[in-house]
Amino acid sequence: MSFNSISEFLTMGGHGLYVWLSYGLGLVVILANLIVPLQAGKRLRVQLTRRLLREKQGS
Amino acid sequence: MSDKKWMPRWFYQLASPRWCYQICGKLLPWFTALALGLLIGGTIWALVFAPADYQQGNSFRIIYLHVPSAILAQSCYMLMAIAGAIGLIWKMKVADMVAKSCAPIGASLAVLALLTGAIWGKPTWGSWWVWDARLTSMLILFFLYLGVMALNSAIESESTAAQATAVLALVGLVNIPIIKYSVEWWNTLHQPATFKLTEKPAMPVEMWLPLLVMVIGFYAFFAVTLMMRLRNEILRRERRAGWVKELLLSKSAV
Amino acid sequence: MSGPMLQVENLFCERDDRVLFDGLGFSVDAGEIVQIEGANGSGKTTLLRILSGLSRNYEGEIYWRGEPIERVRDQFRRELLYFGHQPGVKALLTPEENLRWYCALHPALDASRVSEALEQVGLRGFEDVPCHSLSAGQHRRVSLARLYLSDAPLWILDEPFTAIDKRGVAAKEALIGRHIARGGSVILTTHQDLQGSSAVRAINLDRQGGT
Amino acid sequence: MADLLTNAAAEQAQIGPGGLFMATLRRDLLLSLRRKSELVNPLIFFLMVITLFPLGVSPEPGFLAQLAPGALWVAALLATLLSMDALFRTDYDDGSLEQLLLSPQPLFIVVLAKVLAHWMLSGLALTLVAPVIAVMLFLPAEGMPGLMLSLLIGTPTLSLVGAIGAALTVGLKRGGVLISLLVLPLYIPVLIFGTSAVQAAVTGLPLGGYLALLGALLALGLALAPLAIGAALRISVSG
Repeated sequence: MSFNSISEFLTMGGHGLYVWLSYGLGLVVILANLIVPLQAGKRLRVQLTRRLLREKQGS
Repeated sequence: MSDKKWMPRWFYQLASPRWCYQICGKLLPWFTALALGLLIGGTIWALVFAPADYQQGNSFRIIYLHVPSAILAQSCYMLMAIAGAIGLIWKMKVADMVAKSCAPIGASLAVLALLTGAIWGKPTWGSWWVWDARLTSMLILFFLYLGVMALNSAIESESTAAQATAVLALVGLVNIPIIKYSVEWWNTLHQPATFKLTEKPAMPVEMWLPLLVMVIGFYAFFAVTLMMRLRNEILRRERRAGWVKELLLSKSAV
Repeated sequence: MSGPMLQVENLFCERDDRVLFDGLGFSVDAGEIVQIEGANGSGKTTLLRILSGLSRNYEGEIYWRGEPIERVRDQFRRELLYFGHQPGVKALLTPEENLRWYCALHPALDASRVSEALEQVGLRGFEDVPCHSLSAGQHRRVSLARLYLSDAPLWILDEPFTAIDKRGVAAKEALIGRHIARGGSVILTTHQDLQGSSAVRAINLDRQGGT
Repeated sequence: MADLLTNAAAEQAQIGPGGLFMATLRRDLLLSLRRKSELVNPLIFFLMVITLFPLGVSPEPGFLAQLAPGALWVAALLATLLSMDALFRTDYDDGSLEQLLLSPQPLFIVVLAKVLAHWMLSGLALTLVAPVIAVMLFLPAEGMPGLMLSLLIGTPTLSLVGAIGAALTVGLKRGGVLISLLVLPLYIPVLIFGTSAVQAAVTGLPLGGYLALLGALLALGLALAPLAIGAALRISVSG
């Protein structure tokens, strides 16, 4: 453990802004890379299923 | 396609989108657990337990995001180019889909590497951006990704787009070492390197061990997001195949 | 006798989410004319581009003189004359310059016969006029002159009769007839009926489409 | 009947690959010469971009002299890029490209001839007018040989790499902007070594090393680019 208190951990010895900004961005990129394909997959399945059912009724 | 016989069995199976879709589905939970464990554990280790750098202080902790994302952005480009080449030579659809799925992931990782580099630069150099050799070549790598994605979306026919993108990715692959060399050499010519971001003489174990954990965690995470995109891509491209129709209808019936 | 010149097996092609043909198979023998029929958008041009080797977006097998076509690509190109939608004529060059470059592309052609070929398509006297000042029909005939130059056994012709007057069409048909008589074969698409040629075999693409 | 079937294959090549190379070079040069505007457009563009620097930055001679190597190289690079789109486009539009791809002759010969023709009318022409424009930017006279030599060795690589982009986008209706996006990152090494050579020449340092590096890039480009261009053309036409 390299910090003695929570506030010390949060300020990061004056570099808190930079460190937390970086890790925040890291979290955003990682989450985006999970959420985007997940959402796209859901939308795709719905779209394909709908089309399939439509074709079935049509024929 | 008649001279496929010499290829090993797994390679042949990999060429089947259906098999690939299923194996990705089976592997996904494992990789997700691995990635989550490594990334969370690594982050706590990096933020709380790793010692601060004697020169840069706590801003040094950005390395645990910057370096893994930079490494991944490059590995991802390599995978994209190799998968593109396989798709080009053996007309393997799955390889084309892998290549296409790689591009946006790699681009986002390059962005992360650039942003963390810039943020790190502020306390270290006193300015948000410095034409440091590594940052510059990462920026160019990002441009290469943009080119690949732009070309892929500009061509309507999917197989043509995949082939054209593969050629471009391969040309880029040949150029990456040249670009890297020229930028590094240009950088040393213009500003004698006083303080490089990531090159530290002999990092102590308690510093690089969490870095290793983060790098492996990023690779696992990359596998997760790649497989998710790949599965979507397989469904989309194979939408008229019988197995996809069955799969969709069985899901919608429930 | 040896087998067919060109053989197509199990050809599958889709464009823009639409299956153009699936399981298409036919063969072309020496001395035969094959006419590809079908409505607009049925994939006539696509099929010709696949057969000529321009388009590789297909699945299935194509054999040239019994060999898979990927193996004998160079040989095949030497024996092919392709006449596409675009005439392949540079508007800024004269008819003669156009044909001479074509001869450079196909080393088997005799460049000294260029003026003779131009005469046969009625372009005598236009040798040094840039093609952009020729009429549309004349422009097209520059490209047709390649048929007089060529010794290639297989001709693939995409709409060869558009923008040509009646007399030109007759001359063209005679030319095709002569080619057939020499043992060559022709695969073509056209909106016109071929007259006087007995060996025409039709392949209709409308019945091929899956959806 | 039998002789027609075997004739074409057995016949000796009358025009070899060398002949095709010359014929294509001649044809492309002739085409450009007949369309005069295309011939001078890159040069005018080059001149105009250079004019922008004093107007946009500062007309002060000392400052311009410092800026000159980079400005000249960037302008040359953009001028080359500008003319790149036309390299295969007209051939694609009128069907010549199809005929070219169906030739039994090796494709890289035609490709090399076309790139050479393009370079002669862009890179080589730029190299020849560069000294005149360099004077306007107060580039010291010592820098001229470096400028000329680096442009002479560097611009062919620009044409070769640019042709890959042109071949990849030839099937698209609007390829112009896309080419820049694809090709500009790949131009960076040439830009770096080219500018360095000029700067070295200005300051009196030996410039052989930079020229050797540019030469190495050119050799690599000559060996690999025609393959990529050929593959890209086949893919674009196939689509």
